[in-house]
Amino acid sequence: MTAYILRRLAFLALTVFITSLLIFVITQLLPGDVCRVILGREVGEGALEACRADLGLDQPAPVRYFTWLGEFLRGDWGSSYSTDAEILPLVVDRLNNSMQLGALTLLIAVPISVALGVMAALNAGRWADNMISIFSLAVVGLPEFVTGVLLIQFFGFPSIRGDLPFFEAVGRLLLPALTATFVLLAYVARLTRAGVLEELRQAYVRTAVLKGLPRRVVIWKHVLRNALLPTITVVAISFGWLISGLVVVENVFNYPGLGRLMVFAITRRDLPLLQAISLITVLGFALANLAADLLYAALNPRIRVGS
Amino acid sequence: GPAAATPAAGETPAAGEPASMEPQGTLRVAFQPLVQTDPALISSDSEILVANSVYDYLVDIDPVSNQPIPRLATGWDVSDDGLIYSFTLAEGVTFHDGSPFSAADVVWTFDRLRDPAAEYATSTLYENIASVEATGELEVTFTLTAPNAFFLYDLSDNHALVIKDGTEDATDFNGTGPFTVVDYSPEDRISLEANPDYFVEGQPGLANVEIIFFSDETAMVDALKGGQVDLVMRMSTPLFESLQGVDGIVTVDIPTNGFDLVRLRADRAPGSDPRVIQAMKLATEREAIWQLVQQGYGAVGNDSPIGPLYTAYYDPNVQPPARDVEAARALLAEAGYADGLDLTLHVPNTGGRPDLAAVLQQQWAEAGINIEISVEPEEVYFGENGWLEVDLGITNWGSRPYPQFYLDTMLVSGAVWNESHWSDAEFDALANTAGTTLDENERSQAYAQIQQILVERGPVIIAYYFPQFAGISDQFIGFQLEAFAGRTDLHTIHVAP
Amino acid sequence: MRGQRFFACAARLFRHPMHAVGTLVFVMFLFMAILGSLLAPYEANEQIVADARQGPSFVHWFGVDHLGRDVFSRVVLGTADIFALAGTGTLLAVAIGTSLGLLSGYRGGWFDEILMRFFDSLLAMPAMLLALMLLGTLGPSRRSVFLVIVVVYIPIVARVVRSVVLSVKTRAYVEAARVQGESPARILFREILPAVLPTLAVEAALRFSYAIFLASSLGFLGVGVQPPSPDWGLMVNEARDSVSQTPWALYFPAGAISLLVISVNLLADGLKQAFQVEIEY
Amino acid sequence: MLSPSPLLNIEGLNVAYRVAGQDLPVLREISLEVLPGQTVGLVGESGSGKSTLALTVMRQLAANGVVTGGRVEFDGKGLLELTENEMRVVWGRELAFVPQNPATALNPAMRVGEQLAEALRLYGAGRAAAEARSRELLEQVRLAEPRRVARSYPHQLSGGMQQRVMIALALSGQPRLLVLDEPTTALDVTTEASVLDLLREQVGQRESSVLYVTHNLGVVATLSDRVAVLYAGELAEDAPTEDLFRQPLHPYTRGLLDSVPRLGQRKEQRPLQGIPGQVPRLRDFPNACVFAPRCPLAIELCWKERPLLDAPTPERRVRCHRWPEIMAGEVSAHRGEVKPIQRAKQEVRRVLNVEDLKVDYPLPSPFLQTLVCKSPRAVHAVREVSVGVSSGQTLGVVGESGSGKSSLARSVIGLAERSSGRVELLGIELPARLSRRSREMLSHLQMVFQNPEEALNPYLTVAESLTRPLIRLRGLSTNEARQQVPDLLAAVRLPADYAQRFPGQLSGGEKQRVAIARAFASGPELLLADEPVSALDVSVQANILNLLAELQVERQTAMLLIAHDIAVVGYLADQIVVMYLGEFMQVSPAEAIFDAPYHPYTEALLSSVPPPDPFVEQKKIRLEGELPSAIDLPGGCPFHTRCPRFLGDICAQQTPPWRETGDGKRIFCHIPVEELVQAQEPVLRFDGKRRTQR
Ligand SMILES: Nc1ncnc2c1ncn2[C@@H]1O[C@H](COP(=O)(O)OP(=O)(O)OP(=O)(O)O)[C@@H](O)[C@H]1O
Ligand SMILES: Nc1ncnc2c1ncn2[C@@H]1O[C@H](COP(=O)(O)OP(=O)(O)OP(=O)(O)O)[C@@H](O)[C@H]1O
Ligand SMILES: [Mg+2]
Ligand SMILES: [Mg+2]
Repeated sequence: MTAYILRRLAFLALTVFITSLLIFVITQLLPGDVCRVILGREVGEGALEACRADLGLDQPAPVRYFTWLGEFLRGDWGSSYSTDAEILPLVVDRLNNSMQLGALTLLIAVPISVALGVMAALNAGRWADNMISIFSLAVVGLPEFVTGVLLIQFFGFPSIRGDLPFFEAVGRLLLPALTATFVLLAYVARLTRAGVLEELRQAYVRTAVLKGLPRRVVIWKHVLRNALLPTITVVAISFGWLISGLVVVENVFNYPGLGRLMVFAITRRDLPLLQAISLITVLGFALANLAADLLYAALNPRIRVGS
Repeated sequence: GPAAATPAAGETPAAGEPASMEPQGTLRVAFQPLVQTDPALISSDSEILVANSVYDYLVDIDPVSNQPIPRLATGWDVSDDGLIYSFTLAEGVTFHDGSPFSAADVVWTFDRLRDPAAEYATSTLYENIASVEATGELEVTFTLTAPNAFFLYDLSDNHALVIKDGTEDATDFNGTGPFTVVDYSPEDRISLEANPDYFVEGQPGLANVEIIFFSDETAMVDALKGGQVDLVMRMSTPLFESLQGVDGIVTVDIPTNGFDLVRLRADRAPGSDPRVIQAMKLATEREAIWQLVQQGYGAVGNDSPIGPLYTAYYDPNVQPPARDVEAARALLAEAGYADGLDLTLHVPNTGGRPDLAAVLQQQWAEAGINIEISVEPEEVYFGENGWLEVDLGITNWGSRPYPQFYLDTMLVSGAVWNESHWSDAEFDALANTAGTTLDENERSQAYAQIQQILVERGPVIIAYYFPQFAGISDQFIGFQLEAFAGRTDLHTIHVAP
Repeated sequence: MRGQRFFACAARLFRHPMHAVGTLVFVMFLFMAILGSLLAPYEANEQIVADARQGPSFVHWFGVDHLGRDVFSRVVLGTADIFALAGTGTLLAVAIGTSLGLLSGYRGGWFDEILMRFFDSLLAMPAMLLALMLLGTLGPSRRSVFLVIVVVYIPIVARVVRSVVLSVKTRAYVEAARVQGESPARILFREILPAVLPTLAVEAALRFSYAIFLASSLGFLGVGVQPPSPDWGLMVNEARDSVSQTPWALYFPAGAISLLVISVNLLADGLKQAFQVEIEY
Repeated sequence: MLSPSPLLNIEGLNVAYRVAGQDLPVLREISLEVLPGQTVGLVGESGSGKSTLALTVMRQLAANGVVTGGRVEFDGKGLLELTENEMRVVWGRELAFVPQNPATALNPAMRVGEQLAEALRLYGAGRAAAEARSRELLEQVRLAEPRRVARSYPHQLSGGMQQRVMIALALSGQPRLLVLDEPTTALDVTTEASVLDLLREQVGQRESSVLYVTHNLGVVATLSDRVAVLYAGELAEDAPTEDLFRQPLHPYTRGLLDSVPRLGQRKEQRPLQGIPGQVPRLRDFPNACVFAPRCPLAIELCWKERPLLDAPTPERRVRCHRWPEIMAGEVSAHRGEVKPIQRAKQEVRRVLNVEDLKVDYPLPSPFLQTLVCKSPRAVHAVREVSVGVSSGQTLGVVGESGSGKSSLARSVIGLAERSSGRVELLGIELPARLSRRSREMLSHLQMVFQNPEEALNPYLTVAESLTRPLIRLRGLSTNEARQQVPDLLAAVRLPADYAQRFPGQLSGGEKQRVAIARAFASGPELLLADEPVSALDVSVQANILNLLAELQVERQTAMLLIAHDIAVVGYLADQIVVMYLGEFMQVSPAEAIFDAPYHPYTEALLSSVPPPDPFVEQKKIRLEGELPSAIDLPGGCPFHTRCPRFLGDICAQQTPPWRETGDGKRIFCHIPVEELVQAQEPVLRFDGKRRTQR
């Protein structure tokens, strides 16, 4: 198990390293003159030159990459080109907001979708399954921007004030979270259903039934216990969906999260901000996956105890 | 001074007595995020709205009478030759950091703004100033090199906010204005608080202002409808229409001289051939555009920045030619584009501009002008100087109290924002006359000729003058929408009794 | 013989009523994409000034938007757009991804190792993040969105194909081909590829539905396809401003997105089932 | 006759599967009894409906299965009428089930002990009692270290151990009837033997009844009191074991018995006689004898009328029109004399020469390391073996799963890369890598694979598959190649119109024939056949074996035949090597393999195979423990960890010598030949009495 964790960690480090390179390469290709953005539309050439030297944009790319990575790792994320604000606290704050929204979304989406998936699988082919299938299908076709726009139509625009007490904060997050929930819901429910069906087909289920165990015990103790494992993976994969979905949701609801900050950074050609957001997102995504992997391993005796 | 023209007068939608003299209540305003915070660099409505709340101008322009009125300057004297202006400054004014305000701050501010080396937009505007001197603790004297009929209006330029003496980097919001900045969070919001030491009695009326940033007008209006913000200014016509009859919201619309300028670069192909812009003008059906994009709000345009609101200068007889697709085609063919002309039209994503682009694309296509539309966030369109570079673009120009501004910054040869890179000697001469003469008749005549020239050979198409829209919660009174939305004073707003 | 198989497989698509409906709706959209200009009574950007903001009627089935454009025509013509963008984007991604997956799975070794590490890293970025960064780089345009779809989906397709190749390449008939001295190209394309195709068809359908999502989301965010093209996501975004005046301009394109995505999902489900039988056969 | 009332009584049972709205009959009018304490074997080819029957009895028919008629009575009550709740008391306590694959039948996420205790608690034991009892049960099924096993998860146990756990589980409720569906099919012969021992012992002790499903006639002969033979969903014959083997009354039973090679049966003495044709598909049941299309004794009546289930004696039942004649000895289902297959006498030339061949599979290393260096750890599949084959000769290789048989063949043909050693074909060294081999080398070496389902590209027609080697290796044009297809098909006894078929339209046996035709198409000097018949039904298996032998002799091709079934190798090969953990234990002429002296491993192997004949007496030698890991190999003699004749340190530390025996064998063992001769008696003895084990 320790070896497994170490291997996963090394793997994660490598992936994130290559990804950081990719992020750097892509952002370096961004067209447009950063200094022009910083200084606005009304300054002259001389000021621009000085600004470029100031930002180290005249250095060769590899030097810039390693400087950037080194500073990033040391927690020195610099300040945003376009607003001059310190990036670290800004990103941390927005990350915090996004994580609140994401957490609430998962909190709604995962239990419901897993329950729906399990229910559908246990009633495969019967009306409950059909209803759930139709529901999740209908929901599959609703991109966040459609759901969001419709929800705003019906329920009005949610409060967007910061620093509210907990329950109010949850209330304010409810509509955006619901928007992000829908697609996730369908996706997780469908995969869970497939996973449980797969487990139900396994021979050990018949073994349990043939012991004479009540159906309830067979389902809870045997089937769900095993079906939980692939579900963990499904939920982990859905993080990616969630992150993508949140970008749209935060923009629809004007929610101060990382996704909106990201679109902001792109439209402003704000490289350091963009790089920081991308890297932190990748890191978060990777850590979430790692957590899921480890949870999977911890619950799966095949990995936990080896042979 | 010159008899001021009388353009857009704002309206006072919700009148009434303030609930109390103490500032109270929070106004939440939805607006685009800021790009610049240094008063010398600001340009967008939201930037100016913030600056106008945090700093003070020396002179303000009254939205109703359109006449210069005191702000930091309590009064002024103009010499007979129109070259020397001396101002008396308000007493007991302090900056937010507690330091007292004096004439030195005014000198510093205007010396900075007119410094040619800094290459600010105001550098050219204030070229005409020979010197700015503190002639007393609270007295400033401006000396001009030539008479300027609109000098007081120039002093009220959007950038001319007074900063503290010695400030190099003016991004720290240290003004004398009615509000102080509590918190600025670049893509989220800026929180303002009433300045308890503000020198005008009874102002500001609000204890707090939150300007919440939205990149998206629809979301702003949704938020207003949902009661999540209290004030939205500047929106597209359909959005404004959608606010009609919503409970608890007062809508305000005023005609303005603001316009969406369709302009073609004149210094290189294809625009270097004047027949091309002429063909475009012939291919354009202004009335239809106005109906579709503005739904009848505002006014139809006539390709000149001197709109009908400048009643003293506007010449209703000067009209662009009626739409004639065949003639347009013929002109294009003469210019060498018999097989059609392909161009990219750059458009900021706000207001009715994307719609204008869509309609133009359709109208022009019939004449063989094929445009591809690139809709860009406003901050991108202006952010990288793209708007000064591209061949074909649509730029929104806000409303100004006097027309000379447009000519001097947009159309005379070498003007800072001469985005069409147009140069016409006759036009330049007329513009100069209009700007410097102290004879009101001469000025009117010059403006009439200018309108004629622009219709005949100007590099721009102005299809309409847009209205200014706002929606505000009925919980507030004292809101007076300005034609240039960013210049709206937040400090006159109060909570309704 | 082969034709027969095709029909047998197609027949299986229609066995389940939901799959049949999905397939039919998809085919309908496909027809709309191909014959769009014949079906649409107006051009996409034709402005009928007099009819602007009219609701659905016999003349304008889906109503008219605030600029006087016929919504039905725009939705119909937008089909071709979405197919051209998401469809061909997916196809290209599938083609490239398949080639890389085939090669990587069959060759193994360092080529496989490096490619997979690279793809892992690409996949470590959520699709939207990668899309936004690329769009930031390339600037918003139809071509960029196309490229984004291709780049985002290549690694996913390659991984799926690779995993199938890994299981197929040890099958006896592939080994038989090897000991018969068949060239790697023939082995890849004649022996292995056909076995990958069923999985690929399902995967392509799924990818297509995600691509529709992605493209319209980007259109909505304003960083994708540019107005006034009748891109559905863009139409939803534009119609949002005037939803109180012309709600039909929002609901119809939104409905079209949903319907197409749902039908493609159903098609994918159907294909999965149809091919599973085929595979087990 | 006073027979006790049956514990299980199946009467006129009809079962169908509903596929695409259509009912496909699987079981038709099955009647069968199991008396208390009796073991009934249920045999039949794949697809004959054995599992369906077993599952119907267990009330575990697949969701699309429907009972369309008949009754199943257990102890007098109608099982099919019980509700699921009522069944819950029957399951485990009255009726227990052991499925084929123990690896999937145990819950992977639960400790084995808990899975047992859970059942025991259900049957009334307290928590502590259940734990104690589960350990007791594990001990009873002969699991060493029951405590450790109880704490293990299923994946930590070997297949044999898992199956023992399953048996313990089945026994835990003291059921009166055990239904076992091929419980040993997935196991190695040596493991199978000890599991069968265990079953016999436990069932004997408890006097439970058993319904034992298998396709292996040897197992039935060893274990059961009665045998029921199923064919295409019908009961063909049902008789006491001795009677059935002595005189089968149904031509199908006869065919089955003649299809299985006995230990020691050789192609040139007594060739096998498969059954032609194939089991009919579920849809097309005519109103006739289902076996008629394949029956050598079919007469007109058989095509017109479905025979009834008759009872020739009170003890026997048979469904055949012609049983009276068969019983009377007037006709026989023996096929007209099959001509013995000649073996190529003269040793013409050495085709293959393998010297010190070694095959290692590097273990997958943590990521990226493969880029930097080869992993130090590896599976040692084949360890420096040397052997040769001459033209027209067959070299047989036997050994348990994982012994390296396939690796040997695959490294010769180039599908696996050897790590060291030489492989020479006709005196020319073959490069290790397939891509380095010339076209000529490739054409001389061809292979027949184990699984016919995977042997042919499902997307190519038979003709396309067959022309490829001609085009690639013999350089023919497409047209020329096409003209050869009918000949190739004829050589494997397939009609020419099969050329246009796709593999999906062929039966397993037919696919394997096409695969053989393809392998012979390039005119190879050496044919490698890796388990060519192990995935096929016995009736088909015999035909394929004969086909291989005939083609080989006809074309003087050398053959390397790999099989885990020692009888199959014994039947076909001229020389046999016995492999264990990648090394040869014994090399011997085929005729001598069944005679002592043997290598102790060969001896154990022979004594583990259940002979398909209840009258053969077999010595009982069982291997203890598990097959060692091929990664960390034991030192000294690789077999020393499990050897019943283990001598001591010398075996554990020193590599044994090769010893020559008098009858042409070579044995890799520390025990001198003379001692072996003294200690060993023949494993198998035929004495006409029902088998006992010594
Ligand atoms: N759920 C099912 N639906 C349809 N057909 C089935 C189903 N299960 C089995 N069959 C078919 O029914 C026939 C009998 O199957 P069954 O598993 O009982 O045979 P078997 O004698 O046990 O064979 P084997 O030796 O391969 O286990 C086969 O043709 C099989 O393909
Ligand atoms: N490609 C491979 N990579 C790693 N290990 C392998 C590979 N192929 C076989 N092995 C291992 O090599 C050893 C010998 O395997 P091989 O397949 O040669 O045995 P076998 O005698 O043919 O067994 P079986 O009867 O099961 O076919 C086994 O331990 C097996 O797990
Ligand atoms: Mg079976
Ligand atoms: Mg093998």
